[in-house]
Amino acid sequence: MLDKNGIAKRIAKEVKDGMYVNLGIGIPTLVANYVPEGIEVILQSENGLLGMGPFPWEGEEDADLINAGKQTVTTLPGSSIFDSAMSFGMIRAQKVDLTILGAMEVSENGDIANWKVPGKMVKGMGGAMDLVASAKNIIVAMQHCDKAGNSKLLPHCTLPLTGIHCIQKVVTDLGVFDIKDGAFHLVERAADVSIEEIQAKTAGKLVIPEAVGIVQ
Amino acid sequence: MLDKNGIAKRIAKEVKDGMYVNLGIGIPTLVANYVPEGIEVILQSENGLLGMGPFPWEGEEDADLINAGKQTVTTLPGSSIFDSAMSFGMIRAQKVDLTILGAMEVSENGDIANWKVPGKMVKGMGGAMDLVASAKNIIVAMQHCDKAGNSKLLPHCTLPLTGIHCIQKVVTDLGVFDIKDGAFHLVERAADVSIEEIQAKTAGKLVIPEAVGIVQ
Amino acid sequence: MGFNKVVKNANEACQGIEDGMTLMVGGFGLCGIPENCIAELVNKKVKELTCISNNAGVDDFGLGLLLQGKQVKKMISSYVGENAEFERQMLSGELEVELIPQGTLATRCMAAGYGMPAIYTPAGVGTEVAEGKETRVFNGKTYLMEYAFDADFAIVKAWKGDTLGNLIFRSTARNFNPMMAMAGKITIAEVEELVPAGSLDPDQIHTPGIYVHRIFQGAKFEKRIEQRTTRKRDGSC
Amino acid sequence: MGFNKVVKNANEACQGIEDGMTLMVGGFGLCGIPENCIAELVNKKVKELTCISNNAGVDDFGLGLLLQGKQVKKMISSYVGENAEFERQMLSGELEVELIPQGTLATRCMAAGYGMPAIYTPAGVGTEVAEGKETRVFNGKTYLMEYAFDADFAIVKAWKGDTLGNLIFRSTARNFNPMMAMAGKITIAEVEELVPAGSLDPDQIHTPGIYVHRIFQGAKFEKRIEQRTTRKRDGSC
Repeated sequence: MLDKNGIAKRIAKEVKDGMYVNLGIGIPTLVANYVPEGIEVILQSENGLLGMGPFPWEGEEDADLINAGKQTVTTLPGSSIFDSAMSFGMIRAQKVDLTILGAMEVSENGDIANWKVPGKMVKGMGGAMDLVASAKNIIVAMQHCDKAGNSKLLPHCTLPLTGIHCIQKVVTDLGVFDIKDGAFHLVERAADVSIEEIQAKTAGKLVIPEAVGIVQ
Repeated sequence: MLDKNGIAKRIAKEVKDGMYVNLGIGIPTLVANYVPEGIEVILQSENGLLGMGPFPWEGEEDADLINAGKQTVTTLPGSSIFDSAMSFGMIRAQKVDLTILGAMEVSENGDIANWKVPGKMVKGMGGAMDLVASAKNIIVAMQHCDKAGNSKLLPHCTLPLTGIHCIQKVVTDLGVFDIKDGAFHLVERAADVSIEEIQAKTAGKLVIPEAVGIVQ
Repeated sequence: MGFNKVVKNANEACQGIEDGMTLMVGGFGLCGIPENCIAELVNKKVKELTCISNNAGVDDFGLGLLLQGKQVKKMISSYVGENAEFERQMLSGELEVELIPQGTLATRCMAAGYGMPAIYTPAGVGTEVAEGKETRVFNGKTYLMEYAFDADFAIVKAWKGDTLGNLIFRSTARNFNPMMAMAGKITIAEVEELVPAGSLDPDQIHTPGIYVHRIFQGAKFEKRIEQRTTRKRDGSC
Repeated sequence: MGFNKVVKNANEACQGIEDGMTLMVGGFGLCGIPENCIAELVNKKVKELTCISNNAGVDDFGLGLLLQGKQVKKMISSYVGENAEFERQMLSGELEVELIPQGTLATRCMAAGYGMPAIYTPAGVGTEVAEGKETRVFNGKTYLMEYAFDADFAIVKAWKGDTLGNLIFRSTARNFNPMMAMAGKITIAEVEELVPAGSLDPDQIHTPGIYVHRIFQGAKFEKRIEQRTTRKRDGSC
């Protein structure tokens, strides 16, 4: 089974040189730590920053410079700042090459639910609905099952949707799945996870190809 | 009869302190010369300049700094520069208080034609259609009749329209006219022009109130 | 005479803000919020406000202060976490909350400032956000039609501003402020530094003064940090 | 490796521009036009172009040079005066011309850059511009629906640019350039000064590099003035 860093590390392999990337909160944020040597990416933060740098050194925090998670960050040489309308404009116009975000549920047709649980305090969708509706390339990072052991890869999402027909790839603690033709296609499994376990824990339609790689 | 400067001078009286004003090419441009002492206005040029200043001193022309008539101009303290989308955004959102422009024809219901003469080379409407469709307060500056002596204040425009139901006031060489309730209302006449002459030269519906002022 | 936009302080700036009005309030989280005007609205005890703002502050800062005073009837936001009083009022039904996608919020502000009555966005298609909204397909993709906002006042915070209302924002404190500045029927700008007209480079002005009706230098800016994240000097994260 | 946006010159920048393509070309009159790329398009003899540009240059400069070479099939502009060859081709039917309001042109570029498939504007309502177009009433006012442009290449001119494609424009040479920069499938920027990434203040960048695919420092900028108007030193106009 992959831990959070394992999931992030695997997703980092999907990041190509020269990509503009938007990282959601949680596991997606960790992806930045695993981008391979020689691969340059520029991070977009939807509150209006292109070229997001690392957290500031202690004592150098700037209240005016935060990311979409409201964390203090830094700029890098070549960064640019813009307003929220332009920020979501560039997202809608698909100038951002890759979006990585977490989810509560993903369905076999690429729907995603990640913002609202009925009966619980709803905090809001933030920029997630804009991102999933617009991005051309979206990878979901999440645990395969919820805390009760229920599959989060479903025939249909049961929670209120964030977006429809938009997710191309899911990386979980159990493996890597492409979503196409109305099914989850197993691409790689975690080294210590059997195909049977994945089958048992995937409620949505699952396609197992002849050759399944091992997540490295 | 008012000459071009007389028309401009009369229109300048409509300019109120603190107004943002867009001036078209021709007579409207002259209005800036007659804004009374103590009245401050800021000129908007729709190519992306707020706070347009006078022409530059000889030898100080800057190819990068022009107005919508493509003339070299200057900025003033407090000027701002913006792109064409924002420029027409502020026009559409009616942030510009007053628009003054020329016309070939104006109709009694406030339609205006000023961009195209069938059979002649058509240069284009430039920003005129945006301005007349959006401005909340438009004054037309023009000659009362064309070179053949035909009235340009008409029941209906005969030339292709620039905008409909948009003109509130017309100042010509003969007088000042408010457009309302489907008619030209004579407000003031030039000192040496009789009401009869105005009646004879106005093809559109003309309302003559009991008291008609003299253009000062 | 002329372009008299400079007001003394937040009190003068907020003249005319009345019970029941709709206010746009700039900022993202606690970053770039008009602290001085918010404090004034608390003092003013103006009530039944509809606030269009990306977030709702925290319990003891930002728009959270208005919530404490029960001055807000409705929040239109994209994300409202980090606020216990907000949660209480929302769950009890005292506070109406309309959650909309962040890009939709930004673009509906921009639409108002640009005189566009409505815009199309794919955000929310197929979700509960789309309920009751008109959809339309362009080039095979479905979009929602979303209306421009209509706000009585927009209250924004800039870094520098001049006496003609020209504004420059600093870093990501820009966020929603420029669009809201364009969108208010009356726009109030509080700035960290108010300078004479002519002090700012015309090419570098983010918000032209034509959009700003009142401007003042804020008495004090706390600029609270919501999530202080740092790298330690030893190199670890 | 990485963000390799810098190209050697206009020739390299214009690789891939082919007969029949649609190009957006920045500038207002002769102000802020991409002179070096226009010269390259003349050299390249690429034909049957559709050009979206506010103006069409003059006979011997700007887009007029492409017209001289009969390289343009269609112009989409708001104003095309000051050009005898243009007039000849238009009247003879060799050149197709679509005249649209200037604000509509700007906003259709912006719509493309902002991923909005269509926008509403009142410009042209009730005129021949409205023919065949969908109208819609919002709050009692009639608007036309206008579609976002779709351009194979956008060619813009900026003052300064960095190696990551960030652009800063100078004075009113900004005009249509930022919206077109956002709107091209491939965007080419020629700049007066190309600087290393990190040389420009992030707060002062007009066009973020994400929109720009190729950038180079122009070999030479003539920056011709179309209407040289001055005040004489003696004080008269």
